Amino acid sequence: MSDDMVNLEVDGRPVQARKGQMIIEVTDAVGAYVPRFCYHEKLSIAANCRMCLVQVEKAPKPLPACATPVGEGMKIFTRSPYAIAAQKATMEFLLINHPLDCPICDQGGECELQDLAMGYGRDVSRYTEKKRVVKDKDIGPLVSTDMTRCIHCTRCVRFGQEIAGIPELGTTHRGENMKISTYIEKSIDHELSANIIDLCPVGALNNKPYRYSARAWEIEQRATVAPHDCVGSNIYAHVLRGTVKRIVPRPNEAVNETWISDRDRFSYEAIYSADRLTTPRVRENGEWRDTDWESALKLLAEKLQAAGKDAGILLSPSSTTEEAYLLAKIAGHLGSPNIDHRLRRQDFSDQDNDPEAPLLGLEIAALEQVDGAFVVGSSIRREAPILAHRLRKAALRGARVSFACPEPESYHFGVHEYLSDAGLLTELAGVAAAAGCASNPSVRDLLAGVSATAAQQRVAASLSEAGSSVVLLGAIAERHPAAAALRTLAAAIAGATDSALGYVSEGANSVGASLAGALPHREAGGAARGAKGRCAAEIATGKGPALLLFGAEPGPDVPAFASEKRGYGFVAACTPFRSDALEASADLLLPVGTFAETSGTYVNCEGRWQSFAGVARPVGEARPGWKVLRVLGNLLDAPDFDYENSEEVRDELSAHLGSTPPKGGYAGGGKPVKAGAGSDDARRLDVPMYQVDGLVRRATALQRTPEAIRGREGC
Amino acid sequence: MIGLYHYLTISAILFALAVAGIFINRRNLIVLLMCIELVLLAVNFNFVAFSRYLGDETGQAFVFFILTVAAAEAAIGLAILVVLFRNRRSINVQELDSMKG
Amino acid sequence: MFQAILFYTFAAVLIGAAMGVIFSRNPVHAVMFLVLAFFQSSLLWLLAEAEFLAIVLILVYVGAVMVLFLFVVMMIDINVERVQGGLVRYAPLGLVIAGLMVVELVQLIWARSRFEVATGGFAATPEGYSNTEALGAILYTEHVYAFEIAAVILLLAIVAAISLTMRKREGLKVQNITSQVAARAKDRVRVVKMEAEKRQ
Amino acid sequence: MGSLIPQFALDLWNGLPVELQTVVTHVFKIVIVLLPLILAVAFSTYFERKIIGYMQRRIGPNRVGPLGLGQPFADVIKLLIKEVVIPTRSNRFLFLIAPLLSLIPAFATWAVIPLNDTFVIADINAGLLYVLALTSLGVYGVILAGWATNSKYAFLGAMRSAAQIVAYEIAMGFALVGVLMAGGSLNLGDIVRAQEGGITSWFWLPLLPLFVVYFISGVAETNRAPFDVAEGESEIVAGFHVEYSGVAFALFFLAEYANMLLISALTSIFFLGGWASPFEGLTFLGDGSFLREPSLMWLCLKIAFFMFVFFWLRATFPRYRYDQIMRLGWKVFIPVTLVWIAVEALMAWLQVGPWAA
Amino acid sequence: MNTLRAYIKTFVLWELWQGLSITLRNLFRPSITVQYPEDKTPQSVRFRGLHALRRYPNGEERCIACKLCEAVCPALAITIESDVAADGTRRTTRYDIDLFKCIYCGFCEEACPVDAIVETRIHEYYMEKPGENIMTKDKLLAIGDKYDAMISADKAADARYR
Repeated sequence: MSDDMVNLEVDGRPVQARKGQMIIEVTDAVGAYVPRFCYHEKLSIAANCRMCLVQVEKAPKPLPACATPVGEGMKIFTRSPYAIAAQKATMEFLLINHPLDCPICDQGGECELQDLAMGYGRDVSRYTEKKRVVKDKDIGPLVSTDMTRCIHCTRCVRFGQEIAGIPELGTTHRGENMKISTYIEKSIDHELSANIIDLCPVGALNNKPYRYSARAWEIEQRATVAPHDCVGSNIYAHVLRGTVKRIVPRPNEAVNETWISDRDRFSYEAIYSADRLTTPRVRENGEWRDTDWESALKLLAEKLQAAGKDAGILLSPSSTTEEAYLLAKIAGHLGSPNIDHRLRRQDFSDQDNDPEAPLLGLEIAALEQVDGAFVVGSSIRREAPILAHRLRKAALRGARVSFACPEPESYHFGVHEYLSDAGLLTELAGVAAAAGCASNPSVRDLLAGVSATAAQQRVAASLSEAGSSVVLLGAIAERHPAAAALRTLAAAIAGATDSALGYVSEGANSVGASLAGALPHREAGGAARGAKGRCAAEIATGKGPALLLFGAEPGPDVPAFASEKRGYGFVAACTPFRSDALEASADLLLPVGTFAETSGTYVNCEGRWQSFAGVARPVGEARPGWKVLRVLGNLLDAPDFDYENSEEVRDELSAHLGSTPPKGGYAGGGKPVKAGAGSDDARRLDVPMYQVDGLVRRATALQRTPEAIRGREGC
Repeated sequence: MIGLYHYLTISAILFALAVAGIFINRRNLIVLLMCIELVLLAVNFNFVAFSRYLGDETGQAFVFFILTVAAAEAAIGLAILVVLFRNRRSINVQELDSMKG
Repeated sequence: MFQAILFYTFAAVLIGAAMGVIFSRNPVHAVMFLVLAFFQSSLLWLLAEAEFLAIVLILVYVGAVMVLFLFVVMMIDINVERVQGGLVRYAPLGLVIAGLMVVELVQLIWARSRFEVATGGFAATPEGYSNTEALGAILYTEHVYAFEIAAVILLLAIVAAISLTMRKREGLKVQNITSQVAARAKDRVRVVKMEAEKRQ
Repeated sequence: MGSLIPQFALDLWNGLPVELQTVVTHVFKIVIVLLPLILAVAFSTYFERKIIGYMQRRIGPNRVGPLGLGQPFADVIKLLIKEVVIPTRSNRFLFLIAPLLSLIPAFATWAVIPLNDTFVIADINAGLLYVLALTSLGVYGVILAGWATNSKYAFLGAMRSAAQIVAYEIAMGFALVGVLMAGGSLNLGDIVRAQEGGITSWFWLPLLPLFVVYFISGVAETNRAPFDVAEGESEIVAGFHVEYSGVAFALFFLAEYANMLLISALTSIFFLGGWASPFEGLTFLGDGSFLREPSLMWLCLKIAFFMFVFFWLRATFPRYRYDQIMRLGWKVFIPVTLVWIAVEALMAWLQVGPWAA
Repeated sequence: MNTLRAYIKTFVLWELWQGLSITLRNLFRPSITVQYPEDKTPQSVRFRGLHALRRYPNGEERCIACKLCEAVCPALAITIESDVAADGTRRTTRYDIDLFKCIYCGFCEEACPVDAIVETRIHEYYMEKPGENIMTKDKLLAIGDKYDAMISADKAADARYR
């Protein structure tokens, strides 16, 4: 027994605890529940609700369990008449101004105040004076407010200060006049801000799109995975009679802790958008008409069969691993290597040096433990808000986090250096020079005549001095016309400073798609293809007999493929949504399920395989993508296509991959790489946060946020 | 005038049909039993006809006894059939070739 | 004339029914044809003024024996196709033999009738003659032993049939109704006096 | 009488061949018996509902016509215009013939039942045997209906019912042996005549056990409560006639009530002196009193009494369990009748009771 | 002696006669039938018959779509969908009661915080076509409007016992 342990008693049971722990942590650990409102594990201690009062022997008054450190020999009574009387008294005060409008409150049924009032509330109120009424605030399209219900636990305020880093909400006035509000009339704007909905223990802050549409008790909670960024946040879909009503986070300390981004939370609205494709549609003589699955798939199979090795397949990086694998298998059966998921990439010159999968290089949870980080070409707050949160935690710990990015972005922590004055390539070359990479043969040409500025030297120093450090390449770096040179430089910096090299990849499943072999130059498992196919940009701009778009929309998702540039005889699209661009360019539309309607697997940026089942009833005649592809495979007479469920597809792929984890990092070396031409026009390279995929683009509430409006105006 | 010969003819036809039935339905034990009942009926016809022809009731007394014995025979025959079916799941005469029960 | 019409009608139906018995694929139909045949026979015997036997034929055969047949046919689950499979195969042989027998017997009968004088009907019964009474008279006098033996044979048949088909089933629980009816509450329920437990 | 019929009609009648005359008179007699019989069946359904209703302190049918007297006709019309549903895979011919097979014996038996001293359709010597033979035919309707329906419930009901009918027929037969020993004849008219001499000389007294056994067996034979396991609705829905509807069902219904009337009539004839008056020996009623005269009225009253008992039993007793029904039939009634036949033989030998010549 | 008595009782069918005498006695007692459409037995104000949705006197729907009735319904007969109304209040967009599923337990009435759903005393109703067993919101509101006086009177009569 070490010195920093103390002995104490909880309800007569002897317990050991670390010094400095609060009573409530100890009681939680032994399973003695103490009621609480303001206390939250992830937030600082405020002790302002006073609900957690417990009796401590020899203490003259009941003590708040959340704010009282344990002491040697302490005797704590959580259920003694004394403690209960204190808790009941607190509850009576809390309920004085609470409106008791549970029947119309969305929190009803999952409300902490309601639950505790069942145990600690009085039957009849003794309060006869006037109740306080607080005017509601309009704090944006995501969070609805009923501030009269607020009990001033300040969880939301602390979330803004401590987690989001931007104090959006605060308290004004004192005593009975105390109010929670934005200081000036404005929307809350942070990419994680909707987490205050989950934090609010009463119905003061609620989910606005979900407002009044379902009750907690009639909802089924089904686990799934968010489809918008490479983190793969764990979420629960709350489903009522087969339709998704809302999304809440599924706590997973290794991935998303208890937070999810607003994008993951509200994108479900798109599932029921008016743009949803409900039946297979075919264009005949320029006219669109509905058709049935059988004839649609037959037509597609016919066209693909005829195209053979000239068929092209483009899939969204947010497709599930199973879909990617089946598409790769179909491509293999057709003999066509023309399959790609890297839709927005421009520079494919050193794609052979691509890693097996664009991994993060370290675990997501380890990101908050680094001492130095250099994020290259990524507006990471928008690309992967959860990763940004991890970096913020690292920075708050003292890590030096630097950025090199053409897109100006404000960070909610102390940024070590922000390199954006010169072009991305120049800045990176400077850092590389400062890190002492001049002797590295692969970057020798790039560093010729480059001298580091002071800022660049500080960045290099922050990496080389750090105990553990990471260089992260973001989406802008990947989309950059000189991506190959950028990556070579980053790899050189990482090598010279003993840092990990990682990718913040596009979409939810770039890693899975790469592993599944949805690449023109590699098969599933990483083996090089005998005949190299055309890469995404070439497919999009090229000509051929047939093209299959899977989950990707021409225009926003495949910028290079627009209707007027169309060089394909037949274009089919498996997509959940219709769009004008699709209808202009495609000949056949097949409705596939969104992430909520299909089962599948996402492999996130740390290589974690997260499988999920379909949570909602498919809209219209939409069918899960893997099923559509399975039937397509059968129609093409492809061998071994008799899958009963998506697990069989996944297991086949994982058996194919073997047990060794895929390698990330950089596979090149030695060979010098030329810098490609092109500028880092941030406007062109950056994809606004709420434009990344078809779901987000159609999520109405998200599209009304200031961020989305800014993004649209920026475009 | 309907008389002895008419009845004898009926009896003959009935008898022949019954015998034919035994040949035709040589697989189904139940129908075999029914054919035997038909044979007995034909015999009874003869007895009744001759009894009436001769004005002697002894013939009818014989019919009475034949009826009695035939009923007994049917009862026991059916009982055996039921036991047989219970043991062998079949009443096909051609399958009943084992001496062991 | 009237009698002749009835006779030929009944005879035709009788022969048709007999054909039905031997050609039916469904054993239940065969049984029903046999019932019809017995009915027609009974009617023919009535025509011949053998009233008692006619009614007894119905009573014994139609009312009892054929019901037994019907029971057995319905209760045992016969595979009709398999059992009746040989019908077509054996039909020609059976019919040839039957035809031969009919021709021979009828020839015999009509050949005899050609030479016999008495081709007319049956002897008329005297006034006040009761077929039942007459039959009873000889049964209980001349044939009383045979009658008793017939009774014993019937008894034997009952005993035999029951003992053949009786099936001892294991674990069958049988009620004793007499004891159930005779049961009274005071025989079955015993009120036990117990000390009340002390309060802890 | 003769003067009421015009001469030319009599001439026409006498001009007909004898055979035709016989046929016409018989048809006329049959109609005379059958029409009231069918009417009685219709109204016995009405009285059954009324009586059971009153016994359960209800009213019974009272909506159609005055006192609900139109109810039977409403029922008949309803049944007539309903569709006869023939189940698929049933044996169509047997399915349709089965109701007739159960109805015909019930009506045909009336041929030998004497309604008074002179009126009987067919006065045959072996009347009792005829009754036995025809009542034993009723089982065909039941068993074929159950089998032809091709339904397990119907088949189970038919099997139960057939086994029950056969079992109770034996007890009935033995009871009738006692009756013919006492009556000394197989002719029903003679049996009634043998009971002349007032209520005490009817056979119910010396043959009391046989009387009870006969009537209860009759209840069982007609599948009436409490012996109605054949249609035990709690177990096998409605027994052998589950799938019957409309007219086909009406025929079964008709057959059941005709059988009840038949059993009542037979019990009256065998044990209660048929058309004989119960007050025959009572001189104080006056000489010419119709109460002392034997007449059709007495038979009808007796039949009505037994019909009432049928309804009374139905209102009183819960349904027998099937194995207990069989036990009652085979193990109680048959021994009782056998014993009483022996006792009767003893009485005949000792010249007591009806044999006290 | 007892055995003998039991035997005698068995043979004279004593218990059967007892039963028969009961039914025979009742044959002569007056019947207690109520001639239904003309005469009706008195009805409690708490009688639970056909459902109705009520309004406030100013015509506003009482129902606030709290879905407590749906939750409490033991027969799962109630289906509610709700949304934000034009005036920002919580309202039902669908309120269906399946009368075939409903067991008329009255729990919905008890659960309702605003006395919106009530069971009226109407029990003489019928359906002619499939689907008519589903009482939609419009039908329920119409019943509530039509029988508002009766419902209010019943509520008032029952109020002092609640």
